[in-house]
Amino acid sequence: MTFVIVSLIKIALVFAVFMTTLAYLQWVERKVLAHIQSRTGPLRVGPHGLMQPLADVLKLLTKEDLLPPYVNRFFYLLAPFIAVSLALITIAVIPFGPHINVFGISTDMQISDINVGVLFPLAIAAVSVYGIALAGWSSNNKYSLLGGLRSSAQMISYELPLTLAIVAPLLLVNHLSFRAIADGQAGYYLGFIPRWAIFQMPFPQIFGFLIFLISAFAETNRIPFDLPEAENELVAGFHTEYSSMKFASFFMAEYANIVNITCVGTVLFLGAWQPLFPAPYSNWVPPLVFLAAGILCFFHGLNPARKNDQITFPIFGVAFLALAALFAIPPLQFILAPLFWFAAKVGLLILVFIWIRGTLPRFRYDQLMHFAWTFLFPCALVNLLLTALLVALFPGNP
Amino acid sequence: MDTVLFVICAIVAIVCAFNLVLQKHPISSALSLIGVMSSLAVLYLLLGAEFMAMAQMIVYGGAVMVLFIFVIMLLNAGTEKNSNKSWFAQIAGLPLLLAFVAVVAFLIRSAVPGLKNVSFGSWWGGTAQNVGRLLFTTYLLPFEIISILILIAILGAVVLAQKEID
Amino acid sequence: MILNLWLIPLFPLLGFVVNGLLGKRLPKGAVTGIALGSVAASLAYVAYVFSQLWPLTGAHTEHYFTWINSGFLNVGFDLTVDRLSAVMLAIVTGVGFLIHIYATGYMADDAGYYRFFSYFNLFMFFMLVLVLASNLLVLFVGWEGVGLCSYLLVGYYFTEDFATNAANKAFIVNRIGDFGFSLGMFLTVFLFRTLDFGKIAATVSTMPLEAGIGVLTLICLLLFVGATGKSAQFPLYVWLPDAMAGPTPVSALIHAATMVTAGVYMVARVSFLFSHAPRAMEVVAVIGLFTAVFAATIGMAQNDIKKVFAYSTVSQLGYMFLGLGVGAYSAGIFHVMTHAFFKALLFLGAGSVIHGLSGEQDLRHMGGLRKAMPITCWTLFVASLAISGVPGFSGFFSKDEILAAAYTHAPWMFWVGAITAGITAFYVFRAWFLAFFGTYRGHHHAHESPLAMTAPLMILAFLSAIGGFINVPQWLTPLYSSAEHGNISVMVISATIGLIGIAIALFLYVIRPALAETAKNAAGPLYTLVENKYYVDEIYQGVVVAPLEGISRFLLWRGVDEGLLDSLLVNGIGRFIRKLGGLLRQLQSGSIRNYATWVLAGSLLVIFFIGLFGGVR
Amino acid sequence: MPHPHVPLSWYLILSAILFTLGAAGFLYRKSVITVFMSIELMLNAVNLSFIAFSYQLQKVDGHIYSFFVMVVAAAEAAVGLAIILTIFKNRGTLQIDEIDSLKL
Repeated sequence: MTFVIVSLIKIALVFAVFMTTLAYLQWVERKVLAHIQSRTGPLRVGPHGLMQPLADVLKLLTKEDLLPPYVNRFFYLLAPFIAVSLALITIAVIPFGPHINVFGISTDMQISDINVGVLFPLAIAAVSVYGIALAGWSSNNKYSLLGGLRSSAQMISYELPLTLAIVAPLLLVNHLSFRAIADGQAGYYLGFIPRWAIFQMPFPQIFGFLIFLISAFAETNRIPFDLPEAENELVAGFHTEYSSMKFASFFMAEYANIVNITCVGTVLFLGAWQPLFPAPYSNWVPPLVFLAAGILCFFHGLNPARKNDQITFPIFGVAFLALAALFAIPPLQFILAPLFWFAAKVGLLILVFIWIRGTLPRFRYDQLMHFAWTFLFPCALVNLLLTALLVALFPGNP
Repeated sequence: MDTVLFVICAIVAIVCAFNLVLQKHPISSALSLIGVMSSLAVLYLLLGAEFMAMAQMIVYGGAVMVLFIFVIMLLNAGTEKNSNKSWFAQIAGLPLLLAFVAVVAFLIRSAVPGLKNVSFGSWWGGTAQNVGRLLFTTYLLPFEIISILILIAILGAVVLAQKEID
Repeated sequence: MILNLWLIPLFPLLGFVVNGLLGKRLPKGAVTGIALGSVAASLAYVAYVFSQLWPLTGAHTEHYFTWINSGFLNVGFDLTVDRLSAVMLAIVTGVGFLIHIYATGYMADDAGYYRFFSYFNLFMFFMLVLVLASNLLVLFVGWEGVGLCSYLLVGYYFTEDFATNAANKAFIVNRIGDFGFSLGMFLTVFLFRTLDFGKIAATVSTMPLEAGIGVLTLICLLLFVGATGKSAQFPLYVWLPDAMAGPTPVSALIHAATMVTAGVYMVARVSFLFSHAPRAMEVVAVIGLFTAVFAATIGMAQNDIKKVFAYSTVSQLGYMFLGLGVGAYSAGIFHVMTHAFFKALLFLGAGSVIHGLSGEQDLRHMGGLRKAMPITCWTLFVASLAISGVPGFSGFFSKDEILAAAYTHAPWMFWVGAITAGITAFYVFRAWFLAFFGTYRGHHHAHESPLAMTAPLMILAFLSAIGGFINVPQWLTPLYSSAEHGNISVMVISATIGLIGIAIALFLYVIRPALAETAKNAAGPLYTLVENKYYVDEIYQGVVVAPLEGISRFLLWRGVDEGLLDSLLVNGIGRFIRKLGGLLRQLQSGSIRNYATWVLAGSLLVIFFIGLFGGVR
Repeated sequence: MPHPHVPLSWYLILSAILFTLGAAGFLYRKSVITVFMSIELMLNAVNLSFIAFSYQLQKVDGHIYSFFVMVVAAAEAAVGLAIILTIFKNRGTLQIDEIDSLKL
């Protein structure tokens, strides 16, 4: 019975965090993009536009939900549902932290750990094509259809390098369950080089990671691979005909996919929650970071750029200091530190996503395919073969 | 718990299969087929074939059916027209089918002895390790042959699809 | 020690494959290179093998794979080298190589150059297999193979009627012989349960000498029938003269030096059988002797230079069989070798003459060529001396061996043989004189042949001059109890008779050419009889071919085939099937769904019955 | 918590039903693509029975077989769809009853 309850609690927690993340991810993206383009980004709603996501959600909810007469209704309604639900499922197998004991209940920081965990996101990704494809087809509109076709073709093409890139680290840790993989990357070479997959002997997975990242962009239809919704070519691609909440769900699905894939990448390549350097010191990193953040906030509060900064920044500062204090409490560290590291890595990857979006132009369609099949796929293959060879040569991998 | 899951999945599968047969539009058939496959994947899990379940989703649910959907969209295949050809199939089909399922069901019930009872988690044989080990030892030759076969199939598909019609 | 004997025949085979497949595209030089190279390679390899096996007292056998393994019969693909096959190997590769060189000159401006040489190489391959074979079946493979090549090469000018007819004749006549050969093999299997020479020999040695006519004799006779076919002995010799339709190198290589001696070789190979069947030996000797005389007499009256030599070949082969028959196997093989030298030389010379006269073969249109083509002339002279058994030349020794053996066996055989020697000398020199002396009676411009042709001539001339001093009989002593060595009287007599023959020829065709005519007329009907080869072909035509044709045409073809098989069986079945198909055709609606329904019904039935008979358990 | 058991025969019968439905699709559908999908359905049904039996025998071999079936099905789908494309290009129809030139 406890199992069920604990699971429910965990699900609730994860869901809440996940949703807020999704909501604020968009805010973060807009902010970062703005700063890349030396703008200020959303600033009106709430301090530093912090209330922007809420406003957006309200807007989308309250917009007229129109249903074009010429669409194939059933599929038209089904598509966004498929997209968003599949996007939200994947998080269930992601481990955020080690095995813990709280109040005598021992459990994983993970909703469920299945033996073939790694295959799960792949399976979901394989099916989640239908969301977009159906959306494109059912809206009965040539732009949407093109978008749908493009996206399904693109996803199929980029699933191969993605999968091959994922397989390589599996060879190193020799297990399919996410938790086992994360544990397999614990420890350090020479006491300071972490044994994450990208550093792990006998064949560090740096190339594998790069291939994974690139295919991840494609899988999530991000720039430079966002052809399915290339505005200037096909209006908005597969979701041209969608409005209000249905549009929002596509939107959410996209961000959810980003989070999922970055989480997977973190677990597979960046050693999940394993800290950058050994435990006793690494536990003091979060407090220091938050301390620094707090101090920075106070500094900005003291010499404000705008009028209301002198109120908001100190508040942030206090919040950060509180966080620092929280992380400084030893009994909590063993729970919070892993979460911090995990979040840090994921956040970093997401920043990379945004950064790329702010930097690169879009591919042309033939270039996209050409790149996938004639460059990325062979690279992934070679990487895999090399890994396999070296693992075979040095079985007891040091 | 098991029974509930099984019944749900079985019903979903059968309903989807019926839908496949009854729907007039290829896309709906394809979707229902995907439904069948997904529920089958769950059933595989119940039978302790976790790897197969995932493979089912990836290969069938992913690759194969996406191909189908893709082709349907590409050809923009509409709903099918009725044709009164092949009357024989129309007439003799249904009784034959019924007889078939009846006979098979009867055989399973009566003739197949000592069937186990399935309880979830009582046997985890189908882990990736086991399957892989067997695949690369006992069944290595078939495996290689199959891989060559699929390579040839890919080439054939490319050739066929590229061929210009004159 | 493994010497990979299979390499010896392999090279020519490769040559054949390359030339046969790509020859058309390859430049002529390349074709020549491949053809000669392959033969040269096997020649070199043969030399290497000898150097390894020297002094080759025993037999060196190599087993490569089991070809047939059924019941008690186990035939392996084995090759063997002993002193006998060594001699043959040397002849085949050596003389073969020379003739290849010659052919490059002779066939120089022929359209089917590559075709010719691919056939030639193929022939070499089969001949080498035949020689190396260590059991009857492998030998038979080579045997049939060379037959095939002979067919191909005789019919080389396949656009000409006479060539194709000759080819067919050669092939068919050989079939008769091979029929006997196969029967012999069957009997051998039946009797010895093996085809391996070694095993048979072992078994035979334990058997008693067969006084009457028993299985052994039968086997020997049947095998000998094969030999008569291949080696053109009476009554199956008829194909050889016609086989001259092929290019002259072919006549030299196949129909003088190598293939036709296959029969002799085969008999020598299975000598252990023959020596246990005296009756068979008797038959061999008589047939050989008869053929020798018979062919020699025909040879006297031929005007086609190649025909003359063809008949001389037949009679020389007769000599060899005489040798074998009287138990002087080594002498027979000895004669095979010397004959290979001088007869090849004769043919090549003839070829050179023909080449020089651009295709003229009739002796009556030659003459006085001594000036025009000196090398050909004098090399031919050497050959003629050799064949006429003039003391010191190769032919003398071998023939003497045979005659001596014949004398000890039965004096009358010796006398007949000696007379034949005289006749031989006469017609060979007749041909030579007619060709090179007197005045030129033709109208072509005669010219000497290129070096590619004359060089082999000279080499062969040298060989046929000194070839006699290679003491083959002694070399073969480990295999055959050495034949008794010639007593002086025999030598003297045969030599003198030979010289007399030469003298007559000289008298009739150089000193008093007119006399030849008068002699011819004096002979009258006899001459015409001889000139027409005793009408043997016509007799065969009448006695064998025509009735056979009649039976096949009217009884078998019209009656059985058309009447019974075609109308009743073939068409009847066809009609029945069509009727049946007409019924089933209704099912072929072309509608896949119907087919599927049928499949479903069938599977249902199957499952039903499985269930009915509890097949599930 | 306690697991009430499910008899394996249910799985088999389910697979039988699915197979029959696949056959029905083959017999009664008129679009080539759908017929092809029915074939896939039949294959799936067979896979299910394979895996059920391998549970019965507690051996993994059944999984291997169904794995092979899957791969072959994938190959078949690739080629088959290519063929369907070609048919459509050549005849401009996907009606299975109009593709009946293979008869006398």
